[in-house]
Amino acid sequence: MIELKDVSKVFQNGVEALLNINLHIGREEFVFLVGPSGAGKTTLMKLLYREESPSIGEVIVDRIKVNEIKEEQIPFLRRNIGVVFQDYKLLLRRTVYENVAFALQVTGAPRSQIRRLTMQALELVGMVKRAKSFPNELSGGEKQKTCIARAIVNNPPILLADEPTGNLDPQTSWDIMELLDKINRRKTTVLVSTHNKNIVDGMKKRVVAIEGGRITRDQQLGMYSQQ
Amino acid sequence: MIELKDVSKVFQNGVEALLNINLHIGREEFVFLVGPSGAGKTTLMKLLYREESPSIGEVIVDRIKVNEIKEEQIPFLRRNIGVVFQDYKLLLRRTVYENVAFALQVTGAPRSQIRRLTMQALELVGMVKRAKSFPNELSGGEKQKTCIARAIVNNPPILLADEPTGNLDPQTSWDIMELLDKINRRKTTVLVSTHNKNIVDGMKKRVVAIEGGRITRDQQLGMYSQQ
Amino acid sequence: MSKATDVEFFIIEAIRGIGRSPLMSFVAIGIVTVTLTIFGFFLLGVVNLGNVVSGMAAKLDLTCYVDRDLAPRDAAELQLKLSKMEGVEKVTYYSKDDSWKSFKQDYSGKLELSEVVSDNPLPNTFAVKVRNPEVLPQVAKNISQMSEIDEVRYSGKLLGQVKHFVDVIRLAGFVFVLLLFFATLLIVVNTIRLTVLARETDIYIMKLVGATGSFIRWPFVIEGILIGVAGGILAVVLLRGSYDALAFKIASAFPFLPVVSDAFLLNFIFISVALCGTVLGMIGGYISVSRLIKNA
Amino acid sequence: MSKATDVEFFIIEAIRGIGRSPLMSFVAIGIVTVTLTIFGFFLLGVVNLGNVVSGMAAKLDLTCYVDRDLAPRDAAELQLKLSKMEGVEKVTYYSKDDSWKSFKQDYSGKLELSEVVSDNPLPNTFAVKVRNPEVLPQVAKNISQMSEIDEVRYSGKLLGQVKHFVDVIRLAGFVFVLLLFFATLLIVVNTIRLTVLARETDIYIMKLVGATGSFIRWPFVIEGILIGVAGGILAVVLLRGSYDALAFKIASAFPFLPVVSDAFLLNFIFISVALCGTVLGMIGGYISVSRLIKNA
Ligand SMILES: Nc1ncnc2c1ncn2[C@@H]1O[C@H](COP(=O)(O)OP(=O)(O)OP(=O)(O)O)[C@@H](O)[C@H]1O
Ligand SMILES: Nc1ncnc2c1ncn2[C@@H]1O[C@H](COP(=O)(O)OP(=O)(O)OP(=O)(O)O)[C@@H](O)[C@H]1O
Ligand SMILES: [Mg+2]
Ligand SMILES: [Mg+2]
Repeated sequence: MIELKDVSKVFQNGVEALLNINLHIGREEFVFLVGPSGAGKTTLMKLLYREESPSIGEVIVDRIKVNEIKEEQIPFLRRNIGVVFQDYKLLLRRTVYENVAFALQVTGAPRSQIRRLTMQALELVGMVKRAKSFPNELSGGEKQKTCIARAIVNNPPILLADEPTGNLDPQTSWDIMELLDKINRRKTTVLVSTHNKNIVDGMKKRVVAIEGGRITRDQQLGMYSQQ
Repeated sequence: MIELKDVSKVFQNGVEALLNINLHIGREEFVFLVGPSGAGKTTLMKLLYREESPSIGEVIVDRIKVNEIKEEQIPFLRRNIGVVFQDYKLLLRRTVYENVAFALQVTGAPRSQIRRLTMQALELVGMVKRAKSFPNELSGGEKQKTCIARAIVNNPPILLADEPTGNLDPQTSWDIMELLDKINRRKTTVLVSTHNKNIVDGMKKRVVAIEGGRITRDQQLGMYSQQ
Repeated sequence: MSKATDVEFFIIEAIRGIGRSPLMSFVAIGIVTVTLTIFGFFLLGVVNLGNVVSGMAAKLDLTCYVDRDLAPRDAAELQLKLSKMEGVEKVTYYSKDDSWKSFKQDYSGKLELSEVVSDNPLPNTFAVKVRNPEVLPQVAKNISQMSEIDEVRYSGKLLGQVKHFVDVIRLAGFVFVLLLFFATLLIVVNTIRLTVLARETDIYIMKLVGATGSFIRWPFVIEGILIGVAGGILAVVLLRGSYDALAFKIASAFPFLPVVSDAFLLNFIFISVALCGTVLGMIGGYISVSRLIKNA
Repeated sequence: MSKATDVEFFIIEAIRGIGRSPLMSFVAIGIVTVTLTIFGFFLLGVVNLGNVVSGMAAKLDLTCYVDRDLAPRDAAELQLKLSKMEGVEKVTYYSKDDSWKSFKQDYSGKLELSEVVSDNPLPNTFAVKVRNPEVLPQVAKNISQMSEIDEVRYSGKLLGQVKHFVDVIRLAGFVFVLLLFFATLLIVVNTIRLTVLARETDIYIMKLVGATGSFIRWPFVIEGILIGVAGGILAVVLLRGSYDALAFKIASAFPFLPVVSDAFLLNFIFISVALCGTVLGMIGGYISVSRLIKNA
């Protein structure tokens, strides 16, 4: 489903965020991406939905060479990839409901469906009560939940979650992880970047560790740290 | 140093974020503020530096009635309170160095001092290498570190850290906590809101738990959860 | 791409876009209003100047002399004949007796002409007003070929000057209105661009969650149109009000200045101004968002 | 509050502020330039109109008649005396012989006057041009009291009309320039406000980390001034270039129109336009940031 071949990413300011990455993630897999701050986790995800392009190498998502598609194709690629952004990226002038609904709106879904799916997603993350709030009226965790709801609302075949529990309490974090697991079992490929040791250790999934832009470990049923 | 007397905060949309809060934090104390998402932790902190005003009750910081001071006095209050914002609040058009230096600049510090103190703060959080980067060129953890550097740069008597390790890996989180502890031992009052169970349990400090806007627990040498 | 639900969504989005940053929208509408008002004043000014010039030109007339005595009936017949000629607007007849009387009056005190000249030496005169200065030479030629008329005179030099003046005023007015149109375009487009630039982040996020360029663009274009329409209508209200007041003032202060009050022409100008606002708003929305869509 | 290091910081901040959002700044400068250019054209237009009107007024003169024969020496003496009177600009002498000659020429063909009138019936004439139309009645009175002069004439009605016209043009010009000034103010202030509004978040964050209102305000005010100065200078460059070209065109097309070319007056206008830009920019920066500082 996801494949990176000899990918490197050097930013304009000279930072080598990714170096010679080779990674294959199969259909319907659940993978944790771990590593210290600045390791390159977010950058790797950005390559998948073409927010960034690799300096060298090839990025393939769902048999499409992401780094080669035309500008006009990008929106359609992105509709197949739900993303929980590390910094939420909510539209500040829209309510929680509108933010989530927007991801369906762009696909041209009919109105009744938009309403049903949006409420369903808000239900799943427990944000129905805050549906009419604007982002600046939300707590940190509530913003994060909204972002998660938006990522899953159109039931995409691929879900990228970048530090989805950074602002959530342990209980809610577990709830979210169970949600992601359930989504994964419904045949969605899930890639989660996280610093949450307890969760990684408890979930017993494949763990890809990255450090200084290089993959240092790739382990089935892995833990947050080596061993 | 910090005192809240019968404080309640009801937002315009009717959300009761804080209810009848009574809290005293002494000079040079180190306190963890814990509680689920939306409990009111951030709102409590916002009252201290007058980003929000209480609906009823009295907020006293360093013998000043914060809810009664005049508009013109607010900047001077804020210079005595270093804040690590949950959502960083970095100036996007300024580099890491400039963001940190700005907190000194506003106090009218001489240039040589600005330079020295800024570099020192960046050193402490390990961001010297990224000093010339703009916020959108930083990883999530790097933004968080920058925000921490800005909060401590002018050595304020009070430090509020709202979820300061949400985007940091466990090792860096511990380093930051040790830094906060060191700052606390240098006679700074420190209030940290966090969801990080491991850290709260490991630090053995006073823990104030808040839930649904009410204080549910206030415990010396406390743990993240009851018992 | 644009289904009915989309269209509805775009329009609602546009209206809410204005509602979400009302201050910016008001400021933008204000700038558009002011700019279009200035533009409208220019248009009205040019039209009025054209009117004044035509008025001047209209005062140019031919003078036709008939030396022999004319019976009133013959004179009336000739007057009718002249007034039926092509390009002629009006013919006024001054009999030789009338002319002599007014001549004597003009020179009374200075020159006791009646004392020395007993017989009236002046000819009968027809003053012929033409419809527009261009046809003057042709009309003069036609009249001079009539056997009844002894001589035709008109000021060729003055005519040339007036014609030249009319041409230059027309050209200058055209060029100026064109320049002002571009200035207006620049201001309106850039004003809307400024409001769009402020939402750079929004556009970026929209693209990240899978919105196509046109999906993002439409609401902005519609918002631009709404701003343009609002500015245009306000400008027309301002123009109408002040023009009516001003025209009345000028007309009563200078009865000799021909102020344009042709309802059709004025409405045409007002509608043009409002449409200008609309089109400029649309262009503004389109251009400004295009750049951001490309970059994001 | 504003120490030397602060001032330096503010200026550097302002320059970098422009550098940080160059597109917005360019757009803002563009709008300011266009608006000030239109304003400048209006100023130039009003000044020129005033000049034309003064020109018209200057053509108003007194006619003084002396019936008796005048020896050339006496005439010259009288001419000198008249020209030394207060308010008098120029005196031209037409002897009765000259007048008679031109009269006969005017009426040649029409009236063989010389055949019937042998003796010249016309008086000697002094045409007196006054410095400005206001003093005309007084000068006329003074001259009519001179024993050498038999009669003084001037067109009171025309004078009244011209005076009225001058007054109205002056008032209208003043009002129009004032209105346009406010329109310019509105556009410039709001343009800068738009650029500031786009940085609402920045201002909010600055306040959160302890910046005082004035600390935040200064860089924006300076940025406004820089935008205003840039726009003002560009407008002056545009105005200079096009005015020189235009003035030349008009002067050669209509030699009778008095185009203003007084370097001092023109420079005064140009400097005014540039200063306007500066002041408006300053006001724009100040007003727009004030509101945000209050709200944040
Ligand atoms: N747009 C950019 N321009 C320049 N450098 C960048 C850019 N984006 C990221 N970087 C750098 O690339 C490195 C990897 O960043 P990335 O965001 O992928 O880290 P991360 O693993 O997600 O870290 P974190 O856990 O803190 O979010 C960092 O050192 C960062 O400073
Ligand atoms: N400006 C606001 N307007 C309206 N409601 C608000 C506003 N700010 C916060 N709230 C609401 O107040 C409640 C408390 O928010 P607060 O940010 O204090 O929570 P928190 O304890 O910091 O949560 P988290 O751990 O998720 O950051 C939340 O339910 C939130 O939706
Ligand atoms: Mg990251
Ligand atoms: Mg919070």
